Amino acid sequence: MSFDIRVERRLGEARIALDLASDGRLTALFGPSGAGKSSVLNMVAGLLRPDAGRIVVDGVTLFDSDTGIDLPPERRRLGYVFQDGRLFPHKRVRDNLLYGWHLARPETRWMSLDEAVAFLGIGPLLDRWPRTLSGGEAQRVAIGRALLAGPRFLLMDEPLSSLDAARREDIMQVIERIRDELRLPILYVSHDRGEVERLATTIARLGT
Amino acid sequence: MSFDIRVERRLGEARIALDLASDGRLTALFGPSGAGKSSVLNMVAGLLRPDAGRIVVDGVTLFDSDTGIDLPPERRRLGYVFQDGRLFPHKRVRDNLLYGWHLARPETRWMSLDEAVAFLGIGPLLDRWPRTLSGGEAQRVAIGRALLAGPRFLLMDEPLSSLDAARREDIMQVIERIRDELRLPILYVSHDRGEVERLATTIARLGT
Amino acid sequence: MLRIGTTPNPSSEEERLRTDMTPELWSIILLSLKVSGVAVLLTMPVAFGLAWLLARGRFPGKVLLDALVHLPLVLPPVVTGWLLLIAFGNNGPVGRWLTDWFGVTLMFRWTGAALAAAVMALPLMVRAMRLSIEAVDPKLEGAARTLGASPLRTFFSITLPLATPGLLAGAVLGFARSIGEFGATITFVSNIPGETRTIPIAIYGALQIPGNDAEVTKLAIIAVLLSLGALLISEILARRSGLGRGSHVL
Amino acid sequence: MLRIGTTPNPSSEEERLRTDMTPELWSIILLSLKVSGVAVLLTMPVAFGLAWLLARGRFPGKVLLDALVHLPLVLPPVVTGWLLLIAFGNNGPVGRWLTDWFGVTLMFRWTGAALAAAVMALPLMVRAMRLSIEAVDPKLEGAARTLGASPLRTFFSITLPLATPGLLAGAVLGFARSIGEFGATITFVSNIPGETRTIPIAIYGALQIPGNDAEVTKLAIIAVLLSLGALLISEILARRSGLGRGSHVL
Amino acid sequence: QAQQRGPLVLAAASLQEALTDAAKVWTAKRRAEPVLSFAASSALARQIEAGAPADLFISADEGWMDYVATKGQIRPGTRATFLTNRLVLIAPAGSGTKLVIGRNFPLARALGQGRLAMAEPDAVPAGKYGKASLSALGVWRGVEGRVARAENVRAALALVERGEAPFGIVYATDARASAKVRIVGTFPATSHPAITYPIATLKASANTEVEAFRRFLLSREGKALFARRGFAVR
Ligand SMILES: Nc1ncnc2c1ncn2[C@@H]1O[C@H](COP(=O)(O)OP(=O)(O)OP(=O)(O)O)[C@@H](O)[C@H]1O
Ligand SMILES: Nc1ncnc2c1ncn2[C@@H]1O[C@H](COP(=O)(O)OP(=O)(O)OP(=O)(O)O)[C@@H](O)[C@H]1O
Ligand SMILES: [Mg+2]
Ligand SMILES: [Mg+2]
Repeated sequence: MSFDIRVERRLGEARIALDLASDGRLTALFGPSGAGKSSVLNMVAGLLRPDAGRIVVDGVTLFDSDTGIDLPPERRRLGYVFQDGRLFPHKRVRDNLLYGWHLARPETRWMSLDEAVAFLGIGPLLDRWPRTLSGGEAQRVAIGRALLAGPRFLLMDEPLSSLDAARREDIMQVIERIRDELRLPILYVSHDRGEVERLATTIARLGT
Repeated sequence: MSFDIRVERRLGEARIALDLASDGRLTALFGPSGAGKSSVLNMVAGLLRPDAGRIVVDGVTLFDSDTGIDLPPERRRLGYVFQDGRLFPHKRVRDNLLYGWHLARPETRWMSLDEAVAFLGIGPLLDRWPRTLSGGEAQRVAIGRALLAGPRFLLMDEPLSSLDAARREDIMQVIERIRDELRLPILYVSHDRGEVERLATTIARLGT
Repeated sequence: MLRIGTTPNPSSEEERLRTDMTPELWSIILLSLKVSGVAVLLTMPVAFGLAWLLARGRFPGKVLLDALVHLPLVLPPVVTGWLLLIAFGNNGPVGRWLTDWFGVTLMFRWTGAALAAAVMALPLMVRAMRLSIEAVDPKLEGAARTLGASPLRTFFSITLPLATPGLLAGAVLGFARSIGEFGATITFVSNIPGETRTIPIAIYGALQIPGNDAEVTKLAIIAVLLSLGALLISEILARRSGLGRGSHVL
Repeated sequence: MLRIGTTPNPSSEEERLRTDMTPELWSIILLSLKVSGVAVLLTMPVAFGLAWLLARGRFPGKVLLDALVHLPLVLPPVVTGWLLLIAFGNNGPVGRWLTDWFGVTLMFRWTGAALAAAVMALPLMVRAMRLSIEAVDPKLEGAARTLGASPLRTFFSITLPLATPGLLAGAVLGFARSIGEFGATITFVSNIPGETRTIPIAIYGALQIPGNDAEVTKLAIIAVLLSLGALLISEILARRSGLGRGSHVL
Repeated sequence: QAQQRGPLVLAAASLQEALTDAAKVWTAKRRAEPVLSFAASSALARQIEAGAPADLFISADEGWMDYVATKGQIRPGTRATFLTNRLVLIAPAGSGTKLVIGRNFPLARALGQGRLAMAEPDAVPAGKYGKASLSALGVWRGVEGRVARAENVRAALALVERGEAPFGIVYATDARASAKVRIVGTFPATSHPAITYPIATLKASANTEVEAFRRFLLSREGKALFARRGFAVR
């Protein structure tokens, strides 16, 4: 089972609940705006605590309100591409990319800086400050940063939303390879039918 | 002529240049990530000063480096949906929406709060703080804020990128009506072929 | 001289403390509040203007202005008081001008004490406000402009409220500093009961009398309570402002 | 006692100023730099810890801690010095303990002057740092955690550097305040040449001698120049940190 | 003997010039240089109480010396009073006012709307003497409300020097040292308690030089140095 997630959580007036058991390598999380997709990803990442439930990824229990298990984010070994980038503004692009890479144990890394730079096409940006990047450039750096941390599974929140078709194609090919060759579980949020149909092996719906 | 734009500007090592004369009501600006689309919009909005050039929208000269014309943003009467939202964090959703509305002269307003709230589906959000909104919710509020200012023309930078299909459809219909009934010039950035094909009357390319 | 109680030989220490909350003591507290309150209120706009200039302005001599603002911090308070005396005394250039044109005298008046407190509080207020202004995202100001707001309106509707944390911090720091102000005040406007005898100056008087520690302690506790009040008010205002944690949007 | 020139009756004022840059004056300047430098360096981590607690902590008695930090601002410096004397004097509880266990004496030593300066600078440093910490987006800290950083590493690699503006502002304010510190210092560690006679205390000495304005002016100018230097260094560091305007991303 | 560390002397700020002279002369005799720390008597007395490692204390009034004595901090038999001072009424150098100090002299009228600058009359020694004197002369009640209570004598002097106060009460030694003020008159010595400066060796002192230095200050030669700065000696 790649993702075995049963969570519920109140946020203001919203109540987010998901019951998902997926064997597919790439599980697309689908649902209208405000349904709680980002919140679910945050719960899987350990950034938002579910009110109750259980989160198991690839056999490892990350959270279980019954047994009191709640791994801190840094021990969940994930790669999270946030909906809103979240690059570190005080680090140049290179140091943003290498932040998780330096923290990962060498044997867990499965991508090098050069590889990431190549397929993301961000070579000329390495010495730039994040604030000078265009929307799509920042998004690509954020993808690179998540992959370089050598994660055991990926959370991607609309990772391709502001990229042009050519870039999108390049990155989708890499995601396919991660899915098929490395066989990492991926939880993927997107509103784009084409993207989901091409990448997803399982589709989960959230909300009405 | 709805948009008559000839600008150039250096940004770091990038050189952004566009020569566009479009009669179409909705002009789609197309180009790869980092080509300079957002920068062009910023120049039309008066937030980024071109090194040289001329910007005329619907017959009104907003900028002309030869004659020294450079209208400040608040006198350009535009509605700008930013790529990155930019909601005012210290104002609730309602006050964000009404910020430009209050500043506009009554006779220039062409949409009411109720209309905007209805087609954007943000009724339940009016009393919320922006930081509690989901990505797509914030995006919709940003669209509403721009339209409510009673602008003479619109700049939209990937306004639908993180919306689900149903929402996207609702909003596209409104954009079509703005285009056809109000006949406002719209400069529209999107990477989505479907969106562009459906909305655009003219397509301009930027970059290689 | 602060042995103000009605009973000169009170039976117990407790009794003494209670009976010592005399009208004279109350007038000292009220005076301190008036001086500090006026100092902070008058300095707020000046400090914010300076903070804005230092945060956003680009002009020659900016570092000099910065240094000038820090001056009252660097100089021993007595020297600041002495400079105030030279400039704002009845025989000083500014002082004479104020008297001739506005009929305002600062010497030996509570207004002079407020000026001294304001000058001493200024650097603290400017720094706090400047930090918050620098943290305001100029992109939000740009967004306001595109929505039709003039630079001035943008300033008042966006920059100023977003700098609320710094405004509050500046006000609290300035108020606390004013409540504690001693050296510049006594040098400039001396110690006139009812006019310039604020809490610290009363404390000073009490400290000069051997064995008068209880008086000192009492006055010090009052000073602390006053600024604790200011602190609480600022915390409440901060919560009301809606600018909590993570107020960054998208 | 600051009539230090080698020529007792200098021919001109200019000459006097020049010849007055004597070894004794230099030693006062160096002492001021040492005391203020040590005070700021030692207080930085303490102030940052307190600022972090106040900005991010949720615990009962937070307002009380806040008030405690503001104490040296609210109390007249003489009272702070007196409290230091009671606690850290050779007969004070902390003072005796420090001597017995570490062989450290603060009374009448430059270390005591540094402690006084540190205590007086603390509230200013904490406030500035707190403002910057509160402005750090917790989402960035969350992002660091998902990339494998422990809370401690997150703190040092994300929170701390992002709070650089506050750190620098705190350091500058603290340094300026330390350079100008007088009341608490002279009350706590007296006026010992070479140990505790910093610039403000030398100014006090000079002020005691009528007609000695030139000496006072000279010392004041030196104090101002020192903190102007600190200001310039902080501006340069601020620019280097890469945290300029509009450092918000996406 | 010159290798011995000089004694640490805590002295009232008003003695700064005279005592510095004395220390120079003492050092010229190839004796260890004394370390001089000048501050308000009240601050110094509290430092002694807190265990200051000092050797000699010279206070500007008997009250703070008594305070130190009752705390058991002075070495028995070492207390002596060796200096006295006079109290004067001053006016800015340029003022032409004439006033003769005596019973019920018209100080209040001379002040008009102006202020009388003096050190804190309820706390600081110079102010206490001034208040006592004015009371004895029967003019205190008339001027009490017009007093500008300064932090110390020097601050009072500055107010008169700047012309912010038309009159001030300071020590004769201070008035003598300032060129910007004029002495209007000297208060009768009988109108106030004697202005005395007590000296005593501190109990905590382990310095072998301290007794020698103390005796030097009390000697004819030492006293002469203080007299040159305007103090009267006993
Ligand atoms: N602090 C909060 N207070 C109140 N409501 C909140 C808060 N945080 C989130 N919500 C609400 O929770 C719901 C789920 O938000 P979430 O960001 O997970 O949505 P989403 O599915 O990612 O939407 P989108 O596709 O628009 O990004 C939204 O309706 C949002 O408004
Ligand atoms: N301050 C700067 N310094 C250096 N380069 C900059 C700066 N600001 C922008 N750029 C560069 O200018 C180019 C144009 O940026 P812009 O944001 O206009 O691109 P865009 O077409 O909107 O891209 P996207 O589709 O990714 O949003 C990018 O290559 C960007 O890296
Ligand atoms: Mg989302
Ligand atoms: Mg863009």
